[in-house]
This record gives sequence, C-alpha cells and structure tokens, in this order.
Amino acid sequence: MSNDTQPILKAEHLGITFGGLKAVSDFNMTINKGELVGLIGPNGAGKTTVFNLLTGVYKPTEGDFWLDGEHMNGKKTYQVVRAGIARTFQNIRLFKQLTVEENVLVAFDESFSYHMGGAIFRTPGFWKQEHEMHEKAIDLLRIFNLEGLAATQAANLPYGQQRKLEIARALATGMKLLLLDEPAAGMNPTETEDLLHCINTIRDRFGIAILLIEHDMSLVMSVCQRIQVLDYGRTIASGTPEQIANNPQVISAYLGSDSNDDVDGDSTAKVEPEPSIAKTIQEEGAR
Amino acid sequence: SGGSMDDSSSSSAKASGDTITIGTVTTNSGTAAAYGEAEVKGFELAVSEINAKGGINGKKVKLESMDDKGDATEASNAYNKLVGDNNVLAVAGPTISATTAAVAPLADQSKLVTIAPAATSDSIETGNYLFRTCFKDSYQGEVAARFAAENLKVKKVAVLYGTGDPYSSGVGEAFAKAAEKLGLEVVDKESSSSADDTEYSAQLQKIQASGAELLYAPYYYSVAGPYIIPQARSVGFDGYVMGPDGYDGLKLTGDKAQYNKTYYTTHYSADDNTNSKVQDFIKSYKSKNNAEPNTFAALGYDTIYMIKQAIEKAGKNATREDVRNAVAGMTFDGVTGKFTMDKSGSPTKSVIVLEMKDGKPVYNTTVQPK
Amino acid sequence: MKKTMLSTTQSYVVCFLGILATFGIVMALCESGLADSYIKGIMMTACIAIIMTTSLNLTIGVLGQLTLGCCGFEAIGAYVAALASKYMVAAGIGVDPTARFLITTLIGGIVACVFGILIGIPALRLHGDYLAIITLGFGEIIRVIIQNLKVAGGMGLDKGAAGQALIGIERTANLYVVFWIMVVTVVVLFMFGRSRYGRAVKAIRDDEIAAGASGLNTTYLKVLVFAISAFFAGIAGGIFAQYIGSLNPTMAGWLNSINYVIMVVFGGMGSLTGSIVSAIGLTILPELLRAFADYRMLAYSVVLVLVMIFRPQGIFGSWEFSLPKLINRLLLRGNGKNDRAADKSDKAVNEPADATEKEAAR
Amino acid sequence: MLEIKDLCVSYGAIDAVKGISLKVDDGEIVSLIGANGAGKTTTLHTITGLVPAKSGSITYDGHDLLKTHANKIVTLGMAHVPEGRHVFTRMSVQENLEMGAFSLKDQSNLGKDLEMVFDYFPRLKERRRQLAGTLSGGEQQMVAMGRALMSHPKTILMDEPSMGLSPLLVKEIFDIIVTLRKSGITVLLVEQNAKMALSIADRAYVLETGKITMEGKASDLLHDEKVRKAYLGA
Amino acid sequence: MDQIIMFVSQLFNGLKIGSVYALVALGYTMVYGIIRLINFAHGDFIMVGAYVLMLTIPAIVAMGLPAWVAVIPAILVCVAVGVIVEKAAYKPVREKGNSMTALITAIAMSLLLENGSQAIFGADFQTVPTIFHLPSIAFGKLKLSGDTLLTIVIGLVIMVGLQLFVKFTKQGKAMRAVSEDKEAAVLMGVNVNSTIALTFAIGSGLAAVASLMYCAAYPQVSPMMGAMLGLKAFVAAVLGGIGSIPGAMIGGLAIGLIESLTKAYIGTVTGGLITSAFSDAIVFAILIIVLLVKPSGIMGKNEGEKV
Ligand SMILES: Nc1ncnc2c1ncn2[C@@H]1O[C@H](COP(=O)(O)OP(=O)(O)OP(=O)(O)O)[C@@H](O)[C@H]1O
Ligand SMILES: Nc1ncnc2c1ncn2[C@@H]1O[C@H](COP(=O)(O)OP(=O)(O)OP(=O)(O)O)[C@@H](O)[C@H]1O
Ligand SMILES: [Mg+2]
Ligand SMILES: [Mg+2]
Repeated sequence: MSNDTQPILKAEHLGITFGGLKAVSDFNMTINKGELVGLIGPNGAGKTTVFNLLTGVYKPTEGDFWLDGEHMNGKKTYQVVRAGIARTFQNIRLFKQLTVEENVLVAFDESFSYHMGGAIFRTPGFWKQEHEMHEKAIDLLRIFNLEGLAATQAANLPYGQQRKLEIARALATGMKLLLLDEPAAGMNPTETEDLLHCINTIRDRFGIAILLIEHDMSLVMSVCQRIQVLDYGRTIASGTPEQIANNPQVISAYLGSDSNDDVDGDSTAKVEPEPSIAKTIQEEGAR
Repeated sequence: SGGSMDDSSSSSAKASGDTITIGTVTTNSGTAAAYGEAEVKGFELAVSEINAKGGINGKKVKLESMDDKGDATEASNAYNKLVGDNNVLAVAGPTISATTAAVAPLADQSKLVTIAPAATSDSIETGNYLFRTCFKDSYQGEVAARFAAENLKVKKVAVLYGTGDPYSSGVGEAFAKAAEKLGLEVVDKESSSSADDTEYSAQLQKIQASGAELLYAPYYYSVAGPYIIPQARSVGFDGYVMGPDGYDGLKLTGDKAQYNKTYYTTHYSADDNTNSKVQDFIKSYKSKNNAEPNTFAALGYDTIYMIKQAIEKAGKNATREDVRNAVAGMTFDGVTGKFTMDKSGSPTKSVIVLEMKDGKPVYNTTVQPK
Repeated sequence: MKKTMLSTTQSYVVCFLGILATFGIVMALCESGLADSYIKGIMMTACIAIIMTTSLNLTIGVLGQLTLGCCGFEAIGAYVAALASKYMVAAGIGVDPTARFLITTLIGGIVACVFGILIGIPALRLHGDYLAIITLGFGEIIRVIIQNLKVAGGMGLDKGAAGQALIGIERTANLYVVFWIMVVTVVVLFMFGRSRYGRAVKAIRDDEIAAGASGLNTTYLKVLVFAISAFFAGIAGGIFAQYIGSLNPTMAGWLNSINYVIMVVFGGMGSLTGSIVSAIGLTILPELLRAFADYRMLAYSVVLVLVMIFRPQGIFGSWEFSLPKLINRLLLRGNGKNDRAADKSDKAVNEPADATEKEAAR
Repeated sequence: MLEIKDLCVSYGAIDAVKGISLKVDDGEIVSLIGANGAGKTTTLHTITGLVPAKSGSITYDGHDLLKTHANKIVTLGMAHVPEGRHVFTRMSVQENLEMGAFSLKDQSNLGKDLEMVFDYFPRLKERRRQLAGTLSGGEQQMVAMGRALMSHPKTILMDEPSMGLSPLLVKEIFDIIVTLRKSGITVLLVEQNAKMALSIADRAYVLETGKITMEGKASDLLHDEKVRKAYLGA
Repeated sequence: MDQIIMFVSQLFNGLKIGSVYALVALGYTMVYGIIRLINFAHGDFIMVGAYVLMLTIPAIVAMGLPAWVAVIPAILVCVAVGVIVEKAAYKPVREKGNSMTALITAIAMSLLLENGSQAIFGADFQTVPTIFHLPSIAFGKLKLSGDTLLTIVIGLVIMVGLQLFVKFTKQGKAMRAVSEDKEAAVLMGVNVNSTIALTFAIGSGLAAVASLMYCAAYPQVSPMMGAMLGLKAFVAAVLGGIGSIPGAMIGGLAIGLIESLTKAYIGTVTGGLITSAFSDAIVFAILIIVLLVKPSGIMGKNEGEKV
C-alpha cells in the first residue's frame, strides 16, 4: 500500500502528436484514492487518446505519468495493467467467442500461479486454483447480475450486459485505477441509471479510483466529484460539477447553452431544442 | 514386434496365376510429373509389345501403377502397397532420386526387386534389391568432362547447376571434379536455387565474362532448351554448351541455330544404325503416342524389358527373390545400349554423345566404359 | 452430484481407457498380420500428420494466426534428428535403437523449438496474411539453407554433399512408440488448451488489444504458442526422418506446409477432434483415390473444393468429441429426464474442472 | 410513404422481429424507441435490404422493398445512417462524402452538395483530407450523416445518431434532423435517447423484444407513465 | 567499363523478370484489395492464359495477324475462368465461411486448375511460338532486349491505368468501398457482387496479359508453371504493400532486381560463402526485413487500428 498522501495517478504535461495533429497536449491530472473523476469534452477532443496514453497503447511524445508513485512511461499495455490501471473501451472489445466467465478468468490470469507443468499434469494446485478463480469470477459477476450467464458466449449477450461484462473484466485485473470510456453510450436512461448504481457499488466495494469519460451529463454530473474538460487536446476547465456546468467556455464548447437542465436532473423540462433549431433555420434561410 | 516398420510379411509372392504383375511407382503429379509421365509411356509401350508377342513365359503382363507426387512419403506408401500385393513380382520406378531414396531401404527389407529407370543419384545404391537402368551422376559427369577435354579440346570450362535438385547438383559436381582431374580449368561455378528456375541471365553473364569455352549445365530438357541455351546465347556466350541425358528431347524455341555447339551425353541415338532396337522403339513409340520419345520413355521401356528378361530367366514359378537374382549381374541389350549390372546395381554402359545441329540431335560419338 | 455422472477423475480414466482401446486395435491389427507394411505405413504417416496438424491447430485455430511455415520446423527437426542419429551410430553411442530414436527425436524437437522462438519473436509482430507470408518466407529460407549445407546431404555429416538427399538414416521409428508420442502430443495440447494458457491464447485470438488491456503479455504468449507448435513439428520431423530413412530439403517447402494447413481448416479450426480426423482422413484420401489413377490429384482437389463450399467451417466446426460426455449421455438416457437439470447445475459449478466440456464455440 | 406490415425477421434460430407493422408518412419524423436488443436495428436493416425478411411486407412509394435489390433502394430516395457509423475508414472524409453520392446519375453538383454538408458539419471541413478511420467517434457520426445527405434522400433512416456524441453535438444533430424535416425529408429515427427523440418526433412506436407494444403521437408517449418509467428514466 | 556494362545488363535482367512479376502482382493486389483473399489460383490463371496462347498463336499467325493478338482469346478465357472460379467457389465460401476457409478454397482451386490442365494437356512441357520479334537496342557493348523494354512499358501503362481507374471512376470507387465495408457500400447503392466479379474479371484479364509477356520471355508452358511464378508475384505484392497498385509494380520490379543482383554478385560479395543458389532465400529475407521495418509493405498504408 502506498502512503495516503500519494495520489493514485499523477500525469504531468502528457502529450501526443499524430502526424502533425496534436491530439493531446499538456495534460495534467491528479487522482486520489477512491476518487471518481470525470473527463469530458467535445468529440475528438482527445479523451480516448488520454486513455490510450495512460494504458500504454500509445507512447506519449511528451510528459510523464505515475501510478501510485511508480513511473509508467514506456511500459507495455500488460505491464501498465499489472501495475494497476485497467480500462474499458469506447467500442466494446470482449473476447467474443469465450464465455462470460472465461472473459473474467482471462483478466484474472496474473492471479494464477500454476505453470505449464501444472496445466499439463493437472496437479492438485491446478484444480485448487481453477476452483478458487471460478468462485472469484462468479462473485465478481454477481455484482453485475451476470452470474447466471457465466456459461454464455460473450457475443450472445445483449449490448447492455456486454458493457457490464467489460467492466467486470477490467475489475478482475485487480486494478487501482479504472478507466471507463463512455460506458453509458447506447443505453437508454433507465439502463444508464442501472449502470450508475453499478459504478457506485464497485467504487465503494473495491475502494478504487475511477476516471470516467462520458457524454451523458446526467451521469457525469451525478457521480463525479471532479470534472476535467478537454477541447482540442487541451484542458479548458476543471473543477466540481457545478463549476463546470457554469463555466462559459465549457458551455460554449461542449454543453450548449441550455445545459443546466441536465444538471438539475429535472427530466420533463430537459430537452427543449426549439430555440436552437429556430436559429439554424434562420441561418439556413439566410444562405 | 509388430510396431516395427522393418518386418517383411510377404516374400511368398510368386508368379502364379496366368498374369504377371509388374508394379510401378512414378511421379505423375506435381512439378516432376512430366518425367514420370514419359516413363509410364515407355512402360506401357513395352507391355503392349510384350503382350502382343505372347507375354512372359506365356503369361500376360499387367502393370499396377502408382503415383507418388514426387513425395517421399507417398512413394513409400505406394511402394508398400505393391509389396503387400502378392501378385507383384517386380517394381519399375521410382522416377526421381528423392523418392528412390525413400524406397531403397524398403526394397531391401521387403526383398522386392526394384529397377529405377532414371534415378541417377550416386548415393541411392544399395547393391541389393535396388537397380537402375540409367547411368549414375558421377559416371555421366566424368564422361562429359572427358569428352570436353579430349574431343572438344577446351581448356576453360564453367559449370551451372541447380542446388535444389539432386540430379543437377550431382552431375554438375561430378563434372567439375572430373574436369579438374583432367587438367581443365573450372573458371566459374554458378548455381541456381532450383533446377526449374526460368531466369539464368545473371549467372550466364558471369560465365560469359569468365572466358569459359564450354558451359556444362546439367538441367532437364525443359529448362536447358527454352531458357539456358537461348539466354546464354543472348548474353553473348558462343562457346560450347554441354549437358547430361536430361537434355534428351530438348525443347527448342526461336532460332534453331542458337542450339548449335550444344552436346549432351545420353543413352541412345535416333541415328544409331548399329542398334535396330532404337529404330523400332522410336517408330512404335511415335505411332502409339504421336510424339517423339525422350530418354525417360526409352529408359522406362528398357526397364520393363529388363524385368521381362529376368523373369524369363527365373522361370515359370519364379519368386521375387528369384527375379532379383536374375537381375543381379545380368547383361541386357536394349534401346539404351548393351550393358551389364555391376555389384552396386548400376549398369556399366557405353555413353552416346549427341550434338545439336540446326535443331536436330545428331550422333557424334560413343564413349565406351573404362 | 448424481451418481450417474462421471466425475472428473472418472472422465480421465474413461479417456485413458479409450486411448488404450485404440492402441489395442492398432496392436491387434499389427500382430495378427492384418495390417501389412502398407497399412502400417499409413498408420505411421497418419500419426505424424496428427502431430503436425494438432500442433499447427494450436497456432491457426486457437491463436488464430495463419502460418505457412510449419514444414520448415518439421524439416529442422527431421534433419537434426537424422544427423544426431547418424552421429550416435558413428560414435557408437546409444545402442538401443528405441532409446536412440527417442533421444534424437527429442533433440530435433528442441532445436525446432529454438528456431520457433527465434523466428516467432520478430514474425509475430505481424498479423494475418502478412504473418502467413513471412512464415512462408522463413520456411523457404530454411529449405534453401538445408539444400546448400554439405552436412545435410548424401550420407550426411562428414560424408555430406550439398544438394543431395540425406540418406541412410537408421529407420528406428516403431509404430507403437510413435503412437504413444502422438497420444502424448494430443494430451499435452488438450491440457494446454484447457488451462489458463488456452484461455489466454483464445482471448488473444478474439481481441489482441483487449487481451493486452486485461493484463496478458500477448507477445510472450504468442511466441510460446509458436514455440510449442514448432517443438511438436520438430518431433514429427524427427519421427519422419527415422521412419522414411531419407530426407530431402523440399520437405521444408511451402507446398508441404499448406498441406497441413488444409488439414487444420478441413477438420475445423480450433477443434482437436477435427484436426485428428482430418489428418487421418487426408492421409488416407489420396490412397483411396488411387482408383482414379491419372485423375487422382484432380479428384483430390475436387473433393477439397466441394467440402469447402458445402462445409466451410470445416468438417467438425469447433465441435469436440468426448468419450466421457458420450457415456454421460448414455447414462442419462438410462436414468430419465430429471438428471438433465442436474447436468446443467453441475456444469455451472464444475465448468472449469470439467475437462471434457465442449470447447467454447468458435 | 413507408409502410411495414407484419414483418418477421430472424437470425437463424433467434427471432429478432416478430410481426411488426408501422407506417411513416411523407414529411414526418417517426421515432422508434425500445431497449437494447429490441429489434430496432434489425427493422432498419430489413428496410434497406441488409437483412432478409422472413415474412411480411415493406412498401415504399409503391415499391415493394423486399423485392428490391439492396443496392437499388438508395436510388428510390431512401438513405440509411447505420448504427455504428460504418464509415469507410481508409477513405478520406471527402471521399466518404463523395461515396454518398454514388447512386446519383448526375455527379456534377458534387461540389455544391459537399459545401452543404460542410455547412451542417464545419468540423468535417477542417478534416476533409483526414482518413475517416482516424476520426473520433463523434466526427465519424457526422461523416455518416453527411454521407447519407449526399444522395439527396427523400427519406432518411437514422440508427442512434446521438450515440457517443457530446451534448452540444446531440443538440446540433437533433436540430439538423428537424431542419431536414423542414426541407421536406422524411425521417425514421431510432434512438436510445428517447426523451429527445420523442420531443422532436411527430409520432413514435415502442418496440419491445421484437413486438410493437405502443404507438401514438410523440407528445402523448412523452407523457405516458409507462414510457416514462421504462425509457425516460423518470 | 565492362563491370558497368555487366551491372547495367544485370539491372535489365532484373527488370525483365521483375516486370512480369509486377503484372502478376497487380492481379493479386486487385483481388486481395477487395475481398482480402490471397487468390492462390491467380498464378494458375496465368498458366491457363499461356495454354490459350500456345493453342491459338499458330492459328492467328496463319491468319496473317501478329502473334500477340492471341492475347485477346487469352483474356477472354482467363476472364471467364476467373469469374467462374469466383462465382462457383469463392462466393459461396465467402458467404458462409471465414477468411481461412476462403484461403483453403483458393489453394484447392489452384490444385484443381493445375491437375485439370494436366489431365487435359498432359504433364509435359510445351513450347510457345515466338511472340514478339523486336530488335534489341544496342548502346555500344550494352544490348537491351526489346521484349524487356516492352514488358516494362506495358506494366507501367497498366499500373497507371488501374490507378486512375480505381481512384477516379465510379466503378473504381465502388471497388474501394466494397473492400472496406460491404454493408455500407450497399447502402451507398453499390452492387457488391457485380463489383467483386468485375474485380476478378480485371485481375484475370491482367493475368492473360501477364501470360503474354511471360511467354514472350520464357516461351514454354506446363501445368505447374503458375505455382512458383504466382508465389513470387504474391511476395512482390506483399513487399510493395498488398492492396496498393503502385506497390505491386514496385514490389515486382524490386523482387526482379533483387533476384538478378544477388545471382550476379552475392558470391563475390560474400567471398563465395553464399552462392547464387541462395537467391530465393535472399528474396524472402529481404521481404521479411521490409515487413518487420514497415509491416504493411513499401507502399502499404499503415492500418493501425484506432482503439
Ligand atoms: N491513431 C490516430 N491517428 C491519427 N489521428 C488520431 C489517432 N487517434 C486519434 N486521433 C485523432 O485525435 C483526436 C482525438 O481523438 P479521441 O478519440 O481521443 O477523441 P475523443 O475525445 O475520445 O472523442 P469522442 O468523444 O468522439 O470519442 C481526433 O481528432 C482523432 O481524429
Ligand atoms: N447478426 C446477428 N446474428 C444473430 N443475432 C442477432 C444479429 N443481429 C442482432 N441479433 C439479435 O437480434 C435481436 C435484435 O437486435 P437489434 O440489433 O435489432 O436490436 P436493437 O433494438 O437495435 O438494439 P440496440 O439498442 O442494442 O442497438 C437481439 O437479440 C440481437 O442479439
Ligand atoms: Mg472517445
Ligand atoms: Mg441497434
């Protein structure tokens, strides 16, 4: 265990360039234990790219980051994961032909200690661990109400359950920091609410830090303690949900003018697109 | 035990019944199919002639033909199948040295006499149940070197051969060694990855630059004819080109004059008037197949006649072993010459040298065995 | 747990008995003389093909990476084993032929495995058709190198002659021994597949990026699979050399490798059963087609095309045959329907333990 | 006018759509809402011929769509913005948009049409030379919509156009949908964001596990207690 | 001086075989580009074309036409064979199987064509009459064959033509769209099946042209002639970046040059340690090195997946 004052994640001046395009620059962030931080920003702002940097998919062209004090630059994906950063993907990436349980077991791989010999000779250790891990996997699936589907092939799950399985799999790596990339995308509000509940449960139960990318403002505003806003790869704001919701720069770049409604959670009055439509139509007419 | 692959179960085979079965294992598919196909044509011609004249010891002859794809495993499976067939008295084949090498130990083990028409590699001799109709690589390379030194009177020679092919590399190496022994200077030694490449200009250019008067290029008719000789001429090489019996049936393309000054060692010559068998063979081959025969066909043809002669000698109730004993040391007079089997199962035979003149092979000389 | 279900241990015993029974049949055939050298030769060839195909299936079917160079490793194993055997004979080491056979074959496998690692590390950075072509290239390079090695031609070692077939290898391969080597291969591959390794490898096949993000060292696992495949290919080569008695560099060529790939796909990718059955089937098929004489290979290719058109997932798809499962089903039929439910709940608990369980569908 | 009658669709043994009937009149925005896996995408795929129907009928402007070759449907004036965008990843943004005009006989207005799309989505103008595969999710959604517009459609089928978009963009996209309707384009809109979909639609259908369980005026459904509970997260 | 002449003529040797490889590689690239299938039978299409040439040239010459006119029946037959193979074998497998089964089908198709033509024409080699009678061009001591120059020119013209076709015509765009996303292509109004058939037709037609140029340089046919040629050309396509039209051209010429130069100089450079017999191995070694440095080939676009 690290000492309590040390942040779980510290990123300093992280940046990456794709053939001239600065997808992310001067990205700074600190996340403490048990914190749930939101990362929002317009499409193409570089949020997913930040995740890719933090998980070793891309090598940063500038800057450094630390997990629990350990310098992580240049580590391979699996090393980063073993060090304690796990993630989900914007486009679901499950092991489609494996069963639900196997998906989780794969992520448990580091916790196994038997080797080739054990596997081939089916030593008692092999059986013991396989059983143990099986129990653990079922326990984990239970959080997401997936335990009954353990033997189902992942590809056959409905979309919402695939999302949950992806989170379960990430949890199985035993991480300190969980990165969730738009977990609520493609879900309706009811399903989103269910997901919100899950996120709260795992944070409380595992005591981990979570960094969340999400466009669903009702979700972001209700679960995040802090929010950082990216635009064109740069941080344009960071602070509490209220601060962000009222930040004019964020409103103009991301939320749109009538975004406050989302924060209130007042559902009936929520969407009133008429004014802006009128504006568009006027512009159309002007052309 | 039964798991051992080295047990022979069926040496009880006899020439019983009213047919005699000769097994054949040849390469009839894959890259070397052309050679096996020609051999089979030779076999079939011989068998039809024999049957027309009343068969062997009054019994009709039947071929039991197996294809080996040019693959050692297939050859050994095919061969084993023949071994298990009690009617099979002798085997003609396999076609290429690679498959013959796989079959050689099986022949000895199952005591089934096997005559390879055209497997020339030196190393496959067993001196037991495996024989061959052709001369072996080293012998042919030697004769060619002698001919180059004594008849063509060249001083500088170059060699080009394909390392991927035992025949090509075997003859090529033998020629180079013999040439050096005879005091010739081997000015360049080039090689190709396989014996069926199409492009040799790079090597030929170097040979041309090396000042060689003669190029020894042991390849098959299908490579020497359309590729090597024209390419050699087009890089400006106008010296002699020599090859082994693989040149027989040389495929000619373009200007026929470019093949002049090409010599090759082989088994028979169409204008050899001293051997009436040659003329008869060529005539009946042509009328049956509507094409010119090549060495493979001639060797195949002789192989069947060798087997016939041996069975006749072994008698009506000959066993496989009797046939083997009849082949060992036999003297045979066929299309590809008159020869005697030596102790190791290879024939000692005279070599005929042919020269290409305006696209036609013309008899040049006969080199007698030492 | 109901008494009618086989426990895990019982399942293993049943499988072992099944293998023993198969061996019994093979032995009966040989000892009674029903199997002549032709049949024995085919059984031997089939055993070699099974080793090649099942181990290649690990790379192609389980890892999902197409390689066209397996015969390069087979050739390495074959040549190394052959030369080792020649050396041992010449030096008078290892008089017992079976011991010599086992030792040299193992050496062949190990050397092939080392090459597998050396080649796998760079090659496995590529995927799909690029990996296929690069492995094909390695196979061809191995072929060319062997054919230019003096020690690997003619009588071998000091009597070598480049470009010649390596001949005169002691033919020490014994069908019974080879049968058990084949069984060990299949069992090892099976156990590997049903362990954390197999799971991890399949995860990489399904999504390599997600596998990395789940903490798997994908490079290591891929090279491991490649090395295991190469090892068994080398073993198959060692057997082949000491069965056939002579070797030719063309055995390393891509056309041969493709033959084994055909076997894997034909049987159904990822299915061990499929690999075994198709290895046997495609060894026997050309022999059966001898009736077509000159049109044999034409008939063979027609059969291939038709099977692919009408059964593109391969003969077995990803289905696995399982003797214990068959027995369970028979037992259940005898015991009425209520056991079905028990079957299900047992499965949920015993899933990872149930080694006989059908592999997850492809 | 698009009319679906008793449509059944299945994937092998799985019945995804079990006898639905619905109608979209010219100039309407009709929204189709429902939980994950309800069969919304399947319905749209069947309309544009990507998935064969088991039974039922689909007519559009007097054409029997089930008998029309999938690639001819776009020439009848029906464009489909598929779920998951399906942009041509190794083509540039501009080439993607030009592909949208593939079905047009007359390619001479390409430049003008492009400008129209760039007006709707200025971000695409910035990125016109970038390969579509390297765009962010939102940018790709814009490409997919722009591409559909390039075929001068009379009817657009949209499958979850707001998925993965920032709130601002979602609003913009919905604005655009309304604008499209104003310019006479009919829209069949599949959405998870039921609240927004219902707020701009004229009529709506609710699809549950392959069956239509409710239909009516969008404003009515928006205030329906059951719908609110199930899809609006109230 | 002689050294330079030698070097230049080696370069031309390389270009000669290289431009044949390039023509064949173009066919591979077209088909691979659209359905991601290594069409192993492509080399055998060349063999089919060559047999047609062998059979028709005498008749065509008898009619008083130049021998190369025989390329027209060759194109017709090859296109027919290509489209039939696609419709009868590849299409059903593509729809029901995966990429691996498609590959095996292609291999089986290749075997079928080889063994089929052996059944029809026999296994033996047959020569093709001379096709071009072009004078060679001499620069002092250096002699360059007219055939070689013609092959290179034809290769370049076809490459440019194809590139323009794919980039700018509607059908070309349809091909690219189909190659990326068949569903989306359908939604754009592209007829996927006819686009694929067209691609096969073009690829097979190219095979016929390639067989003309091949037979002009290497005037002999046999059932197995396509196998090694096809493999080399495929390697060329991959080296250049498979799917890329200029890549196929560059790859083909590069392989030709590598072969020629290694055959000529490797012995000298390595002091006889490695001989010209290693040329095939060296071609593959260079391919491997290129792929390791640039995994998608010389001209290939890096298709790194966006996560
Ligand atoms: N591999 C790559 N090559 C080139 N450009 C890239 C690459 N990956 C990302 N980009 C660019 O970087 C920018 C940021 O992309 P990113 O995926 O991080 O956006 P995002 O914030 O996650 O957007 P969204 O909310 O739409 O998912 C985009 O403009 C994208 O086009
Ligand atoms: N290609 C397919 N093969 C088999 N089943 C499929 C396929 N596509 C969809 N399904 C199944 O059909 C049903 C309906 O799926 P569909 O994609 O139409 O739902 P949807 O309403 O669009 O859901 P979502 O909101 O997740 O997009 C689901 O049960 C799904 O699992
Ligand atoms: Mg993103
Ligand atoms: Mg959907």
